[in-house]
Amino acid sequence: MSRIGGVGVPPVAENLPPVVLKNYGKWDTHEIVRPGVIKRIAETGDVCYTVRIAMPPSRISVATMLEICDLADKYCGGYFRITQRNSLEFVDVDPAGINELIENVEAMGFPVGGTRNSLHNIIACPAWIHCNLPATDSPGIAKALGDALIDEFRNQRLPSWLKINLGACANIEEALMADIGIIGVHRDQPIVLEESIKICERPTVIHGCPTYAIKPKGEHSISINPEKCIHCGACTMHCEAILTGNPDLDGFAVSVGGKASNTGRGPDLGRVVIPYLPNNPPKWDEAVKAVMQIVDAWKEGAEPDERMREWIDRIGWDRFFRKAGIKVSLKDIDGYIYGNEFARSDLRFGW
Amino acid sequence: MSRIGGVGVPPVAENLPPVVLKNYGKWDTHEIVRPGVIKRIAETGDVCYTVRIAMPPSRISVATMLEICDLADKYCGGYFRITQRNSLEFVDVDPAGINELIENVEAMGFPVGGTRNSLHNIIACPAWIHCNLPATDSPGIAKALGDALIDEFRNQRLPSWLKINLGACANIEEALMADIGIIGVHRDQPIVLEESIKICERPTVIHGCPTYAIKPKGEHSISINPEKCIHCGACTMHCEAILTGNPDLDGFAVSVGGKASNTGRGPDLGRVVIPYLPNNPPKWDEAVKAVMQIVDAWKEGAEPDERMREWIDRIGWDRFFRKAGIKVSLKDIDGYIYGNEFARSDLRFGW
Amino acid sequence: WPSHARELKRTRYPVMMYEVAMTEKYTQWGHGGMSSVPGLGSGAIARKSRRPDIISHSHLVRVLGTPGCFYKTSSFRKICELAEQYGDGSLHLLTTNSNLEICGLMNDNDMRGITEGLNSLGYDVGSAGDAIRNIPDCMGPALCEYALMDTPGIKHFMTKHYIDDIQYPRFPFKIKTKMSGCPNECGKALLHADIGIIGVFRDLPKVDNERLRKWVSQGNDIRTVCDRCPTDAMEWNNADLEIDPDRCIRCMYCINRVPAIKPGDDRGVALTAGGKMKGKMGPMKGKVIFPFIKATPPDYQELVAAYNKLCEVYDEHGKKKERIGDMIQRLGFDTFIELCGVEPSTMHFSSPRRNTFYHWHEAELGGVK
Amino acid sequence: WPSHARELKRTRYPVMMYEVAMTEKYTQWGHGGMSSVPGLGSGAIARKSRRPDIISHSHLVRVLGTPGCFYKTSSFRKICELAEQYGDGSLHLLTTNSNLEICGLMNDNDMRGITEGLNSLGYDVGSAGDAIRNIPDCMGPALCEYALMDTPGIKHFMTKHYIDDIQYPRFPFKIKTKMSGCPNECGKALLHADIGIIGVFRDLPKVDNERLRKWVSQGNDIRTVCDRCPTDAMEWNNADLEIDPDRCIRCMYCINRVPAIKPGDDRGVALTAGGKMKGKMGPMKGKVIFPFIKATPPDYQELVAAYNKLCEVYDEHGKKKERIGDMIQRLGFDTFIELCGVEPSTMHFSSPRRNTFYHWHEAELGGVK
Ligand code: SRM
Ligand code: SRM
Ligand code: SRM
Ligand code: SRM
Ligand code: SF4
Ligand code: SF4
Ligand code: SF4
Ligand code: SF4
Ligand code: SF4
Ligand code: SF4
Ligand code: SF4
Ligand code: SF4
Repeated sequence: MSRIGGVGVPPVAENLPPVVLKNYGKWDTHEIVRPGVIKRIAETGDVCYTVRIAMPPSRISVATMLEICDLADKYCGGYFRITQRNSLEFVDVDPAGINELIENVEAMGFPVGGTRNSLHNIIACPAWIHCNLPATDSPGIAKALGDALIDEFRNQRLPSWLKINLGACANIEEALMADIGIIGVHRDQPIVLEESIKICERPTVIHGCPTYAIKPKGEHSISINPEKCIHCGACTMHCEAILTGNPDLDGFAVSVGGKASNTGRGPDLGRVVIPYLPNNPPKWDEAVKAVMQIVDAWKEGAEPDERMREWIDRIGWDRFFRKAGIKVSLKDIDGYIYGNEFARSDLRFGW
Repeated sequence: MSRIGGVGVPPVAENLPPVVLKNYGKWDTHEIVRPGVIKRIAETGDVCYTVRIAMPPSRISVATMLEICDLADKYCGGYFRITQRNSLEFVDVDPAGINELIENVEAMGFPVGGTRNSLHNIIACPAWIHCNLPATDSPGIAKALGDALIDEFRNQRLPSWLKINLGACANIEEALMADIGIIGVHRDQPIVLEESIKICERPTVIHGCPTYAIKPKGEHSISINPEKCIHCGACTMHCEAILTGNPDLDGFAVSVGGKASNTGRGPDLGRVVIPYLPNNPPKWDEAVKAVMQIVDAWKEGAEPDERMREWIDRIGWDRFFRKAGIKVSLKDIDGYIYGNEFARSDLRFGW
Repeated sequence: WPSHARELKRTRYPVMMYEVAMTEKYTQWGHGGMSSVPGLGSGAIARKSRRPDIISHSHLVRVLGTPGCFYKTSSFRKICELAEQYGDGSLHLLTTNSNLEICGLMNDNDMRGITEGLNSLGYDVGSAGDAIRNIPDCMGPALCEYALMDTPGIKHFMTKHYIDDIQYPRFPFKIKTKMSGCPNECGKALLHADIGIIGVFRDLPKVDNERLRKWVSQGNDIRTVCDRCPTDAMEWNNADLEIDPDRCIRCMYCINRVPAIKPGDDRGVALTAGGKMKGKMGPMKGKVIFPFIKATPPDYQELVAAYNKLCEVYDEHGKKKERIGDMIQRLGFDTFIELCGVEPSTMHFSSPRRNTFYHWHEAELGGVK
Repeated sequence: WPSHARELKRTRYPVMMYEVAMTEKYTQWGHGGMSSVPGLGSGAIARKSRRPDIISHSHLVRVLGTPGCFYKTSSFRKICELAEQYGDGSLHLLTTNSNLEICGLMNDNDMRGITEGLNSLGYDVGSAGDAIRNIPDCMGPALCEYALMDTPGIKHFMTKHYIDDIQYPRFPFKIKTKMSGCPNECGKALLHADIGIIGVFRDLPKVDNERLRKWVSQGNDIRTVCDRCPTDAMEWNNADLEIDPDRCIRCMYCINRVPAIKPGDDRGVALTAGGKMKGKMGPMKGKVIFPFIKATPPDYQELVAAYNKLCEVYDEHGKKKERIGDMIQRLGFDTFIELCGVEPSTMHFSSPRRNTFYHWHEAELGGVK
């Protein structure tokens, strides 16, 4: 076979619009002309308009992308980019055509917005669309949340940015990186298919278990200690003959307060505040309700420019749970490895 | 043998001066009349003066205590108390006699002060006076530091309270409870006296080692893995035949920023900033120099009412090390159990 | 600064032992540790010497400190007599756990003799070994305006109530209990006691605005106090002070600074567990287990029940020479809360968990398999 | 909100698989995972089905995202053609690691065919298995005024430089590398990349006071910005803005809010390690290893040296399926810093250690035994 690969990625310049290439590293400032539309001004005086749209969770069709390419060709010389949150941005849009472009994409069902103090694009993993490990359906919930919050995407009237991420199992926990996160939670104990078990790499499965719940059994098989298993799914990753997931038990947890930037109180991972809610497609009422409760409490309580986490740090977790109307459960208390560091070691109670 | 013990402690009232008994729970406010002298005023209008003196580290003679009793009889109806920092307070001193009392105790060599924004009494363990585990001599260093800082005990001109605690080995670490702490540090590997080893409780010794450095050896003995030992001394506690300590290697570490109260940023343990300094009796120059550097930096940088830790939290550790003139060492980086939580996970650098 | 060396010279303590240590840079004392007064399970520290040529050994007895650590000279002089009679005339006054140690005893009879002497004065010994140790308390209501609980009263009650556990070691390792009358924590209870008992209040600080206006008019500075409130909860409009119930965390600061601000009336105690300085995992802060319970004389039911619960869980789950804090880390803090039968609350964490690594018991799953 | 279901219906994706999942509340897909394009060690995800009656399997190929994730329609249309020809016409655009996944491939030939097609367009595949994964970058200097490093440039350089490690897995577990051009962290590099590369500056933010005055006179609010500076480092006297070098922590906030304030000129990159979301010990933040190094084209020597060092230490000390973060926890962060040969600094900790539990090597003791 002739060697393939070894190519890498196209040169930086290849996919950049001329104005971007010309002003590379020379940008001076930007304005948000309207939600979703950013005007960037370079030291040279050149300007570059970008128009941002929300994207469907996890999958898009070639057909649709070709329509988007048509729009890009028509309104911005054929350049777009995908953001770090998987929004799509038309780059270097001709100011004259901006409104028309917006009408067209909106007509296609793609809302324009997601800049600054708005709900930004929602990140979701494939889950039921293509994965074997999901405990819930990220795309389904993402769509439900997007519908419920679409006005917040089109407007910039929130206290600060609002980012929502979804991962349908413990693997990705992308959720912990966002102001609000949804994490798939398995609650069953993995089943071992005795007949096919021999094919799996037993040592990897055994030492891959975070709680050492797995013991070798017989020639090829393993046994799982039901008291120790934390349903993380690692074993099922490594062995085809170990299955996890149960329609009646699967569901998701809700986390809040993830933040990556170094402003305010700096970066930190989110915290799990609701350990479990049941799967309820296609409307996902429990997910929508929980998220709305949290968003409303934040809208009501936060100061301008205050991210979810900064608001919580200011008022304290005592009040956050009260204001968001969340009942504390034993599972909110961390007992895992660093658990102790999260235990309360002061008397500064917010009764 | 007839049973002894079972008595408990004398009733609360027995050792209280009448005014204290009468106003028990009725105190309304207090003033510091002068450093070391606190005037407490009760709702009833009654007042109670206390005069506080520093105490010698760890040991005091009956002879001296009897002289102090004489003073108590003469100036305050025969009542005194020992504080939570082991200062001695004459309780309910007749205001008329306060100056005379102060002259007398000062003449006896007991400085009056240690209230509010002053150096408070220094806490030290017995170490070389009576213990077998010390890596340094708490009383010796305490005396040296007290002499160097005695004016700060007699005055209230520091930004806030200054508490200094000393423990001569890892056992007590009382140090971590104080604004500045000194902790004895062994650096040798414990020696095993093969001949007498049989008497020790081997299982306790082995599972008592925090780093699992101890393995059983032969019938009764044990062997210590030199790479794993962290010189904590636990094994020597549990077995007479294991000795630690080496005159040429022993010394002490310096910690800063312990605080128990819930004000400001709340309670937290101190942090070790200097992992090792050599023992140098009787002047203990290294200890005095290190402590003075830290105190001076704090005096210069802190806002009024700002404890050591609050000052450090405000300026950040980057600047603390610079201002205190302390060089960072690999041992300042925590690798022990919670180490990860103390690693830097932000880019908020104070260059 | 008062000199320990000078003090030792005024006693029969073998000063040579200390002087040689100074020149050798090494202690001259040998193995020792928690020991017991004959007839008791605890109460003494035995200490051997490495220099039999100077002295063979020297023991000490731990006398439980008085409530609030108050002493009247009449009884203290008697204690001194005993120290002269049985010991070398040196005292450790006080230890960091508020015991009074009488040092330089040479044999069992002396230890027993001194204990009998102390008992007859109404004093007692104990607090060594794997027992409940002496229970230090701040002066509390005896002298302090901030006291939210009767620390000396409770010290007296607890010592009597638990005297057998103080004098007869029976736990996996020592249990140090410390008390502070309020969150100012003069007793340093939370940070390094196996069990901490601290006075707390739940309602807001009480502001006497009239008194406050007077205080301000006397030239006192309320603004700075407001600025230094950690949660920015204080609003002063030059006439009245408002404390925001949504912000105040009862840290005590304003109360400490302003006579016109007093702690609230809804008072109780918080129990913490797991603080310690060494053990296997090193220094650990205590953790809030019972955020608010009532401490009501004469029998302090709720307090005793909670305290017993902590001791029971430790007794049952602690391994030999494992401090409570290390046990909690081994079991998991969530498990420990469950074992204590406490209703989980936000008061139990500085932040909720950072992962979904929790175990679901079958019972929680409504029978689904 | 844009619907994924609608999109799937516009492709040859077996929609039944998703619809059944919705009614059964359970995925219909079977085992799968990191797989490889024939002739390559990596680049694909194989996926079996639990419903052979609907579809037997369905693989996908991971196309490495472009620098800054910019696309021009001319080449993107060609990629679409390949997706139509070889796949089911559905795309994952983009993954959270900025790959473009072409989905619905049925066999090895298709995977190989599509890869050849992509190669001929100058695109490539990879980023699966225990390899260096695709290296996402923020748009950086291409569109952003804050960029402190050339993220797209470095993405292009690194991808070429490490292409073999991206296409041929050889590490204990995956290595995810993410880049942000500045501490605003649009790339979320520190929090959850095994290796994070973030642009930083060491001197102070630059204030153009004239421009600032103009900005303020236009009715912009500098006071609030000063108030929200996390370290209170900004002093505005209505004419000039002073930034206190003893307080500023280069958090970017004022720069983000005020056009007249720009990042300083002493620029470089920080390398972090150990961020991840799962692994054995669960979610962990990345840790600063190299606080400041230079990233200088064309060969980025310092950056490559530091990056190699991290990979080497991982390669040598990591256990199978152990993420870098878990390895660091196992080895101890201090040990890891030592292994990386980095000079310890305050930039390495949020706080110094809380115990004296450190080991002294014989070498450190000057020969004394
Ligand atoms: C396009 C994008 C970078 C890319 O290469 O794709 C981007 C673009 C910009 N970011 Fe960002 N950020 C982008 C993802 C992020 C992320 C990552 C994420 O959201 O998953 C973060 C970290 C989020 C977090 O902290 O959790 C991020 C944190 C920031 C911040 C810091 C915000 C803060 O909390 O302090 C700024 C500074 C600011 O404007 O306040 C910023 C500023 C900006 C600016 C203003 C930079 C500039 O001068 O152009 C850009 C427009 C902001 C806006 O959307 O209104 N960008 N930005 C990403 C757009 C994502 C999207 O589609 O919505
Ligand atoms: C006598 C004593 C209690 C006892 O039962 O023995 C005591 C007495 C008082 N303390 Fe205390 N504290 C005493 C040890 C402590 C300790 C423990 C220690 O120092 O080891 C602490 C915790 C220290 C820490 O946080 O690290 C302590 C933290 C406080 C605080 C909180 C300080 C802060 O940082 O916010 C206050 C409130 C205040 O006055 O600001 C306080 C307030 C007070 C007041 C004003 C209470 C009152 O109304 O009488 C007393 C006089 C203070 C003074 O010394 O100027 N006391 N106080 C202890 C005297 C120790 C000594 O000899 O110096
Ligand atoms: C006298 C005293 C130091 C002082 O001057 O204050 C002291 C003295 C000794 N301690 Fe302690 N500890 C003393 C307070 C402390 C404290 C501080 C406190 O209680 O507030 C601690 C740290 C807090 C804690 O408990 O974690 C402390 C942690 C230890 C340890 C470590 C226990 C552990 O967690 O591993 C040991 C070793 C042991 O018990 O196995 C120890 C052992 C010892 C021994 C008995 C060592 C021995 O067996 O040779 C020391 C006897 C010295 C002597 O012969 O005079 N001492 N010891 C304190 C007596 C308190 C009391 O009245 O009971
Ligand atoms: C497509 C994607 C989700 C998405 O829509 O964004 C994804 C999809 C899968 N991830 Fe992931 N991961 C994806 C980003 C992530 C992230 C987020 C990120 O990279 O920013 C994480 C958390 C960050 C991290 O790495 O810790 C993540 C942590 C995992 C893990 C956990 C690894 C571990 O630490 O234990 C696994 C399991 C494994 O690799 O053993 C995993 C495994 C998988 C597998 C391959 C599961 C499998 O083998 O069946 C999923 C394939 C789904 C499918 O068939 O479509 N995925 N995965 C992302 C592809 C990124 C890429 O282009 O390479
Ligand atoms: S997060 Fe879990 S469910 Fe979602 S794609 Fe990754 S592995 Fe599959
Ligand atoms: S699911 Fe996770 S915890 Fe449970 S057995 Fe498998 S690997 Fe272990
Ligand atoms: S701290 Fe160490 S040296 Fe000091 S008395 Fe306690 S055990 Fe002995
Ligand atoms: S000194 Fe401590 S670490 Fe070293 S062997 Fe003894 S118990 Fe273990
Ligand atoms: S802890 Fe509180 S009550 Fe006790 S003395 Fe200190 S301030 Fe007073
Ligand atoms: S108690 Fe503390 S938090 Fe509450 S108002 Fe007073 S200073 Fe503020
Ligand atoms: S990380 Fe910094 S440089 Fe990159 S896009 Fe975000 S703001 Fe711009
Ligand atoms: S960069 Fe951050 S810390 Fe520095 S002055 Fe600006 S806002 Fe303040």
